[in-house]
Amino acid sequence: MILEGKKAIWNDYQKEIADDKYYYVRSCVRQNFFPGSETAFLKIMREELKKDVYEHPCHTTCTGIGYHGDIVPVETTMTVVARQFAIMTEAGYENLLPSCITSFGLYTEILDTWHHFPEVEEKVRRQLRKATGREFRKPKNLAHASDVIYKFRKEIASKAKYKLVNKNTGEPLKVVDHIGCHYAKMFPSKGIGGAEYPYVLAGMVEEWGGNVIDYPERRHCCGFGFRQYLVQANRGFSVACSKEKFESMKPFKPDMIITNCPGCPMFLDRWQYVINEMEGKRYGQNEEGIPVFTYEEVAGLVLGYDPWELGLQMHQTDCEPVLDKIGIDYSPEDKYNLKIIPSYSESRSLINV
Amino acid sequence: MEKFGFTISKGRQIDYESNNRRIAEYIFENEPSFRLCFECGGCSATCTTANFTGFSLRELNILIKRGENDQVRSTLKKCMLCGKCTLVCPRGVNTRNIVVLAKQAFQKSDEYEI
Amino acid sequence: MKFDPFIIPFNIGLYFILIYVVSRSVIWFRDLSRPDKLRLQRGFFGIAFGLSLKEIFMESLIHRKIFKTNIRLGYMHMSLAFGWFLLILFGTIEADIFSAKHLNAPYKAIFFRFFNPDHGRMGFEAAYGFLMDLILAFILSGLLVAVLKRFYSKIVGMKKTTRLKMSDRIALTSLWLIFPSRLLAESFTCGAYGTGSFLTGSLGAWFATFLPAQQMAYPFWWLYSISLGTFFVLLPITRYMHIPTELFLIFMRNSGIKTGDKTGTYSEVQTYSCSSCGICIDACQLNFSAGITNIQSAYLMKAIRNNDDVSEIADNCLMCGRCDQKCPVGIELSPIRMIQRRAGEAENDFRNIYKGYFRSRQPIISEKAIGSSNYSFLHETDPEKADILYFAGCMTHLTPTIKNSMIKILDASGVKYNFIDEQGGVCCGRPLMLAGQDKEARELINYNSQMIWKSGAHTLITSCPICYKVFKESYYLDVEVLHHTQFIKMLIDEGSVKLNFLRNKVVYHSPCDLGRGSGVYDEPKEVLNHVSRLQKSNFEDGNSLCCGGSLANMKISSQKKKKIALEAAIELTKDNPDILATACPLCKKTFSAVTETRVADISEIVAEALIEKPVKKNNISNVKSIRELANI
Amino acid sequence: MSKHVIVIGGGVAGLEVAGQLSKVGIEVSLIEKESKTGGHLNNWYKLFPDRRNSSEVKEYLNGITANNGINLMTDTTIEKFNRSRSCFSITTNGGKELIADAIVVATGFDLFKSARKEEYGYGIYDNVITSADLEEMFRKGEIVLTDGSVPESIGIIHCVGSRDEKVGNYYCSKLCCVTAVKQAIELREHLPESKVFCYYMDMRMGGAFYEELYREAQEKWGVNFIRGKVSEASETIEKKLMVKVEDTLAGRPLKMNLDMLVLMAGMEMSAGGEKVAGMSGLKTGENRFFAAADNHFGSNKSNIEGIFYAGTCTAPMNITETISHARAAFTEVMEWLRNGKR
Repeated sequence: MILEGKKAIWNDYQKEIADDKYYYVRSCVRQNFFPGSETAFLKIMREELKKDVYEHPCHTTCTGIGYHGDIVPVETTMTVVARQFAIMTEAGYENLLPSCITSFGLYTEILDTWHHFPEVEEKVRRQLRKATGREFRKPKNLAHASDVIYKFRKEIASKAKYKLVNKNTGEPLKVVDHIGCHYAKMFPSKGIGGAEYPYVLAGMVEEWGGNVIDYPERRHCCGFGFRQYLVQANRGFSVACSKEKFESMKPFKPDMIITNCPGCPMFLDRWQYVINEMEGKRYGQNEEGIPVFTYEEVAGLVLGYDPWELGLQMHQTDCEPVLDKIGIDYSPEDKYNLKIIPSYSESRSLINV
Repeated sequence: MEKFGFTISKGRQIDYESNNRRIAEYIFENEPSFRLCFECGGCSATCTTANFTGFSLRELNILIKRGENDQVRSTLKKCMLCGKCTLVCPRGVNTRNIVVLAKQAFQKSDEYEI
Repeated sequence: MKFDPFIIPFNIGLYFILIYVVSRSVIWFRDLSRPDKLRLQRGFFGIAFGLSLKEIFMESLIHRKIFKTNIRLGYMHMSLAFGWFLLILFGTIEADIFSAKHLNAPYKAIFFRFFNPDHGRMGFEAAYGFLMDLILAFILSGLLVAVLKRFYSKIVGMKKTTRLKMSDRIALTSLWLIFPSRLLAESFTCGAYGTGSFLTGSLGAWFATFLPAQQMAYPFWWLYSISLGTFFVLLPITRYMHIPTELFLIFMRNSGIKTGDKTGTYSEVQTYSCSSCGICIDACQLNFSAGITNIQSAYLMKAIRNNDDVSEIADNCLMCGRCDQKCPVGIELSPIRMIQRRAGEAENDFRNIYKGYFRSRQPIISEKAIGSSNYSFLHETDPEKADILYFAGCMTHLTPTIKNSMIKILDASGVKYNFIDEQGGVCCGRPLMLAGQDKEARELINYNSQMIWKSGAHTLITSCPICYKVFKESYYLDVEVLHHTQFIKMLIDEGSVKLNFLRNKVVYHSPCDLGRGSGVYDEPKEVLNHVSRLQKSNFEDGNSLCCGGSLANMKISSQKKKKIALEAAIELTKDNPDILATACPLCKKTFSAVTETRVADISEIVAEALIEKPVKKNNISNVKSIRELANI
Repeated sequence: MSKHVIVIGGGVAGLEVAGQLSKVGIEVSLIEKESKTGGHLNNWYKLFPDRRNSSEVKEYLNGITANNGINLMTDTTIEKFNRSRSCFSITTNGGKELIADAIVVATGFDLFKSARKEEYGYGIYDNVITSADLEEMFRKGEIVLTDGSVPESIGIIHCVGSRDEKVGNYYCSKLCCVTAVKQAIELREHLPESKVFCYYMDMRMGGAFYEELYREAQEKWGVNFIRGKVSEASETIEKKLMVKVEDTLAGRPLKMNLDMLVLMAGMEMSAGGEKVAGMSGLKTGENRFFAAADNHFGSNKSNIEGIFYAGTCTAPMNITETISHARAAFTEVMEWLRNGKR
């Protein structure tokens, strides 16, 4: 590996990320999959970084799942998206910050379509007006939530209580970064580091003391792919995709996986259990599985948040091996017995209408 | 083993390193013209068996070379060795001998001779 | 003097070989199939016995066939075989007449001079001595040729001489030593006693002038005896085993036994009857055109005798049959090769303690258990009823001119026929057979047989000699099988077709499977004579060349095939014919690629010569169209 | 009265046309941006299809350009271009102004910058090299991996930067196939223990003796050919390069690990040529090469009278074609000087 070569490419793929005043839109599925992640994100943004992050209760799905599942036609999708923009405009925000990779990809795609076909944009404006009487401005800045964490990775590092280092050996943890397909594969120029050698998560890991490992099937999809997973008969294909990735990363002996997509951590996590049940195959050191995290969880961990407050008990592949390696102080008996209710001051009034 | 209503799909990918290419090597050794095939498909076009079945000598050629032997083993015996393919081949590949050698090689590999 | 220790080696050898031959004969006889045993018994009391005696005399002793091929080689074989025979015969008579009693032990005859040194001074005795010297001189002259041949093979007109293994070398040395040592032993003895005739006497007398003849003789008698003994003991494991075995071969052949398709006594007897004379090597086109010099029949026979893996040798052969034609012993070389092909490889690598003396029997390949069908994808067809079927064959479909010419001729003749593989047929099975895959071939044969049987035809015409041979030999059909040249000949004889004389100069190349393979030599030539000026080539009938395109050889490279084709084409077109005519689509395709001369199948030439007459429309096609109409 | 012709570019085409012109007494100025002439020929070790040494061609070109008083200007680029009536004036980077009766553009080609195909990892992974890098290794006589060991398996990817709309090159560079075959043979010659794999979309072996070379590569050298475009390369834990490709003939995706990957970089309009086009108003085609006045009978003529093209500045060509094209340019220039010029 020639690091200089990668750095040269990373230099080519930089993007503008707004500093403050974000209009945050949640993901449809993440709150079910790993509910602690978005909460942690807001806490980090608001409490650690003191940023203005705004949410609106009237925000709906972007229809991305329906769109990629060939159920929702593109014009409908565009009108729904136009409505999200209108709500943002009404709230007085310009920097759109989706939590979901597919939403991010879809917004990017729609903005690009409108850029090339202004008449489509006009048509969508007319439709939105007709349907809701709303008007919108296009976002001034569009960034994925992981882009923002990437942007403030140094600030987070400066406040960090832990590093991604094995406290027993002093070695950096070996971290596999997995990027959601819709982050940069459709529009490489919109992703930090491009599509071939993405840097968004690698940058965080490096900054927080870990070591990113690069393995042959790095680019391979986790297998979520909406249509593949939604139909039970196709799930064999979905799990085969994850398996291909595990087989490929196996010789590198990764300590953990970090992801930035709603579906990927879900599938990389749950499929390890399924593969074990169906084929008796286990991955990770001592065959105890490779823990899979979202980037918010990792950020929360290095900042010293309680693992159970971060929702790590929701992982099917146990996270304790990594916690032990880092040396995080946690009480095993509290795992499924949450005594303290998350104490984030603003989180109780998450929806700030 | 647990059942979830589906099974983990087998990969279709040819894994070049872990495939068994001894059959191909045996043929290369005994019939060097095996290398000369450039997959034009003339053999399959004239083939009597190919007119009746999905048998394709061209395809067998490439599968053997890649070590994808299972499929070859089951279709190889359909060949009638009539030799029309040999007459048609633009590269002078000794096609009949390849079929015969492939059969031999399978037998030998069953007997752990190669 | 009745006995001397020096005869012991000879005696051991002699009794060994006698016992060996008897026991071997018993084993061979026991292994014969029941019908063959009966044949042999019938032959023994029938005319076969007389025929065999005559043939043994003509071939095993005089070597008439080798004489025909090559006079010098013939003389060499004759002088050694016939001379030795005479020496033994007259030696025994000599011992019988001149000894005190009759019925002597064999050594008395062989070493007569030693035990009767004073014999032969005058009269009848001297005349008889002269005869014996003459025979010895005769043998020695042949031996001289043999020695020269070994070191310089051109002396007998041979291009190649067979390569020897160690036991062969020892046996050969002992064979070479027998007669010179006898000459020297007798000469010294005669020199000491002043006896002997023109050869032994004069040589002995000359030796005696400067050598102590009496003392010198004894070691040479020893040498003579040891040479004989060694030769006899080694005989069964060397190529000289052909000397006794050939007698069996001749007798078995005359009794009507055939090689068959499995190993057995007869194929083994034939294998042992090969004297490695090398005539097959000279006849082989792979040798003289393609430079492949290790697969000829002599080497095959030797490899089988040595229990070597013969598959490489067996498979690398065009099966043109030229060696079968030329073999002076009349060994059925191609059938034996086919047996080896069927056997595959690595069958005879286990050896018993007798090693070469009692060869472990090559296991007879039993028919593979009927497994699943390889060709189950072939659907049964329902051919049109017809009296005459035309089966073009796979290869003919790649030479459409032949196919079209045949259709033209068939239409012109007005016969009612059905072109059964018009839309492409199923292979006849011979290519599989040639690859030794009989079971698979049988499946195709059954498929085609059913189709032919269902058509109700009485005649089957094919354009491909490969198909023709297998239809004739391996199909159990109740139809007359004709090659198209035979059929055309029939049409001409009947006057069913009228032909112009084309005035072309034509040379005929006889396809292997049609000519040597099936014995159809004359009809093609008669047809050609009828329509053109047929030239003679140096390679007619049994001696015709192979085009090199044969399906039988799967090991040969395309370049070498081409080389064989090129040299054959050059030979055949020496007299600048207008057309190189053949009767096989494969020969046509092979030759076309290498010669500027037009290559044409006989059917094409005949089709050109056809005098068009208002064609009676083929009935069959009418029927077809009506049927088709009915279906609509 | 002596005429003056400026030849821009001192590669094969430029040298040939300059040599031909100077032979008949025309005054020639040859402008070359590098410090020595020869162009890409300097980087190549042996030439297809007969694998003669490239220096032999260079010797020939040096031979025809020597002793005829050619005004050779190396390390020179063009900064200004003017046209007045039927004369051309060119100002070089040294500030020198040249007046000419005709100009021959022989700016040649640049090799595709392989790093643009990020997925192949040129400049990212060790042991991913280009065809030009490999020639350099051949010249040194040492084919080794970055860790100094000898590669055992080598992949050659055809069509890198050719026939690829992703990099904006629709055209076929036409010589990479035969270069790949030539280099595959040379690799097997240098490293008899190695295995060489060519990943191709089509084998375009149209030139004289190319097909024979292809056959030799199969027959004598046992080069393996896999029909499919490599989608991506990755590094395995053993520092091998894993390539993924669809084996289109088997109809299946295929992966394999290699020690070294050679990218057959295609040919592109040279940067120098683009600069000349920008200054002069010479037209370029969709493929960005100079557009000839007519594809069939005016391949040396440009849209400006008195300016002619020679060689690969108009399209990918091999050396034989380049020299022929340069000779044709010479004929066009002579015709122009005698009859065309007003």
